[in-house]
Amino acid sequence: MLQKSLPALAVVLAGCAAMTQGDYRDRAVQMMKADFNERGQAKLDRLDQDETQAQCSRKPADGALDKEVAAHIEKTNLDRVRYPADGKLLGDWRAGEKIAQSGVGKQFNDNPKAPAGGNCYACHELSPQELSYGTMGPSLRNFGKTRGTSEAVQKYVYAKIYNAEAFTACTNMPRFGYKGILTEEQIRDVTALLLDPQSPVNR
Amino acid sequence: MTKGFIGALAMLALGVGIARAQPDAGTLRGIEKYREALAEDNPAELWEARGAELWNARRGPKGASLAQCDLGKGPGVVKGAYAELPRYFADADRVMDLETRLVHCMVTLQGFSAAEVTRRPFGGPDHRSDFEALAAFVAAQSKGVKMNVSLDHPKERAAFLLGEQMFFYRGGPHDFACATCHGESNKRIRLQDLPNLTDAKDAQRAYTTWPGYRVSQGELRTMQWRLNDCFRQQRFPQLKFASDTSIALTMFLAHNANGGVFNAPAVKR
Amino acid sequence: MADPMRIRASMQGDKVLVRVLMSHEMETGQRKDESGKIVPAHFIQNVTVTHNGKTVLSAEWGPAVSKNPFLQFQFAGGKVGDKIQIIWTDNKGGTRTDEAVVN
Amino acid sequence: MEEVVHFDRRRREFLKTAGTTAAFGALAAANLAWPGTALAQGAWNAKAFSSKSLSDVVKAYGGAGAEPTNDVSWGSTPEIAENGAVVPISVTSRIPNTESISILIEKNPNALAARFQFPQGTDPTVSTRVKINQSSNVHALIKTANGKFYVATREVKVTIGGCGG
Repeated sequence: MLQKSLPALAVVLAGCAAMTQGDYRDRAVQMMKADFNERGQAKLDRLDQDETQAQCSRKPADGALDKEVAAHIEKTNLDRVRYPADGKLLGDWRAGEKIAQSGVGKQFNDNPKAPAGGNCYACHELSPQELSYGTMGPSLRNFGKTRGTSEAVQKYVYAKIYNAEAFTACTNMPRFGYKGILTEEQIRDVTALLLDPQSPVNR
Repeated sequence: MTKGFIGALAMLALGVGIARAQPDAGTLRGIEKYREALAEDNPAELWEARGAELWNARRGPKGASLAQCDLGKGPGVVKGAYAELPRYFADADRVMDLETRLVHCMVTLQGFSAAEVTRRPFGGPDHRSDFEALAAFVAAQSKGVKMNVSLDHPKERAAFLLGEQMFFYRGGPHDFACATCHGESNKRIRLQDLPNLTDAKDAQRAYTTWPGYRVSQGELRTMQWRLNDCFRQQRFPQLKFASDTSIALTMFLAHNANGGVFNAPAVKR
Repeated sequence: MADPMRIRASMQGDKVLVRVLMSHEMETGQRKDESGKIVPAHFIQNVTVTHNGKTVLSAEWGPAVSKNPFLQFQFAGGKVGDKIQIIWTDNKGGTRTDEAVVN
Repeated sequence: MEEVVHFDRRRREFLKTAGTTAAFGALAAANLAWPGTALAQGAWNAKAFSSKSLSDVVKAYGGAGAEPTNDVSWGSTPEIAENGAVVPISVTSRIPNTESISILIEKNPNALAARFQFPQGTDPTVSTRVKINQSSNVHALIKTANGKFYVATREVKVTIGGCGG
C-alpha cells in the first residue's frame, strides 16, 4: 500500500498554484477513497456523501451557512422523518438510559448484529447520577419537567432524535432514525428517557 | 405537519439551547488530580528505551541500523526532527510524516519490504509495534523544541490544504467529520476536553502531547494510531497506515500546532 | 515482554527514593480476545528489592496491579553509588532482574 | 505455541541477566510448577489473592479482624479516576511498627490487589497503580510487627470516558 503510485497527484500538484478550493476538495475526496480499507461493516461507500453531508462539510473560511441552503437542509430532512405507524412515541425510559450510555454500533470493530447505542451522554447531561457527561450538546436535565409531555413535545423529541438535521442544519447530532442507527423502539425509549416523569432526567 | 406544529418545534429547539451544561467543578478538579498523579513516571519510557535499541540495532536483509536514517535534518539527526515533521523529502519526492519516513528508511537502509513492516503497525497484547517504540524514541528527542512545520514546498502546502478538506469532510452513518468533535473550543466528550484543532492554542496542546501512553490500553500510541482510531469512531472504514490521507491530515494538525513547545510522549486517558 | 525495568534511585535527604516502571501485560485472566477466548492470567506475583544485598522491600501482587506496573517507596541507610537490585517473577515463570545505582 | 516461545525467551533472558548460578537456575525451575508455587524470594498467598472481602484477606494473613484507623494518608490517590485501568494509589501509614500495607479494591472480582512488606529501615509508604473495575471503596490494610491489623478506607470513583466506543 505504500508503493501506491502517485502520478495523478503529481500532475495535479504541478499546477497547484492554479488550484482552487474546489479542486482541493475533489482531490481530497479521491485521495480518501484510495486510502481506506473496508473492514467489518464499514465499507468504502461510507465515504460517499449524501447531499446534507456535502453541504455541511464546511470550513470556517467558507463563512456562515447560507440561509436558503440551511432551510433546504431542514426541509428535506424533516420530510424524511417517519413516526411509528401505531402513533406510540413513548417507550421505556430504563431501556432509554442504557441506550444513552452505550457508544457502540456501526464501527468497523462492532458486531453488526448487536444493537447500537445512542451515546447521548457523550454530548449531553441527562440523569444527575451520571457525572461523566459531555458538553457538545445542551444539557437535557429536567427536559420533560420543564416542557411537559404534550403530543407536540413528544413528536418534537422523537423527530429530533430521528433526524436532527430537520431542526438545525449542519448540527453535530447524528440522524439516528434516518440513518438506521437506532430502531423505532430505541428512539421511543430515548424519548421516554427525556420525557417520562419517572425518568431520572426529570427527578 | 402543520405550521403551528413547526412553530412549536422551533420554540422548543430554542428552549433547549438555553441551559448549557456546565462542567461539574468538583469532578473536574478530581480528574485533574488524577492526571497529575500519572504525569510522572510515564510508562512511555519503556517504549523510548526499546525504540533507542531498535534505532541502533542492525536489522533486516541489509543488516543495517537506522542510525543513518534522514528524518529531515540530515542522516542520523534525531534531535528536534519530530517538531519539523511532516515535511517534503526530495529523495522520495513526497511529503512524509515520521512513521512514513521510518518505513522509507526500513526499506532503503535495512532492506525490509514495506508490506512486511507495515503488516501490523499497531501493538497489542500479543504483538509489539516497532513503530510505536521508534516513534516514542524519536519524538522524545524533540522535547522542549518548538513546533516548526514548513509549508514552503508546494507539496507541503498541497498536503496541508488537502488535510484541511479532509478534516471537515462529513460522512458515514453518523455524519461525522474530524471537525464534529474538534472544530469548537471548550467542549467535552464525557469528561474529556476536546481540543479545537483549528485553534492554535488547542492544536498546540493536543499535537505536542502525541505520541502518548494510553492508560486505557496500556500502550504507547502515535499520531497514525490517533487518526486511525478517530476514523473508527467516526464510523469510517479503516485508514491505511502511512497513506497520503494520513499524512495530509497530520500536516494540517502539525502546522496548526506551530509555535507550541513539543512535550511528548505524554500520558493520555 | 521481558523488557528492562526503568529504575530511578535517588537520595532525598537521608532516604533513598526508588521509582520503578516494569514492562508487563498484567493480564487478569478475565479478558476475552477477538475470537472470544479467555486470555489466561499472566501477571507479576512477587517483587523483591535489595540494597547492597539486603532486602528493602518485598511485594506480592495480583492481576489488579495495572499493566506496565509502577512502584515507588523509600528506605534509610543508603548513599550515592549504592547498588539497588530488583527482581520480579510472574505466574508463568517469567522473571527479570535489573540493577541501578543510587544517585 | 506462542506462550512456550515467550516463556523460553524470558527464561533465557532471566538466566542471562541473573547469571547461571545454581541458585537462580533452581528458582527458575521451581517457577514452572505454578500455580501455588512458593518462590524462594517470597511467598505468594493464593488464598489471600482469591478472597472476595476484606475479612477474608485478613484471615488469609492470619488475623481475626481489622480495626479502623485514621493514621493513614492517601497521598496522590485521586477521589475520581478518568480511567479504571490505571488508578494511582499512594498509602503512608503512621501506625508504629507497620510491617506491611495491603491494598484492596472492594468491588473488584478479587479484593486484594497488592501487598507490600517493609523491613526495618524502609518507610511504611508506597505508591503504585491498580485496576479498579467500577467505583469502589479502596482499603489500606496495615499489619504491625505484633500481628495487629488496621484498616483505612476511601472511595474512588471511576468514570466512563471518551467516545464510548
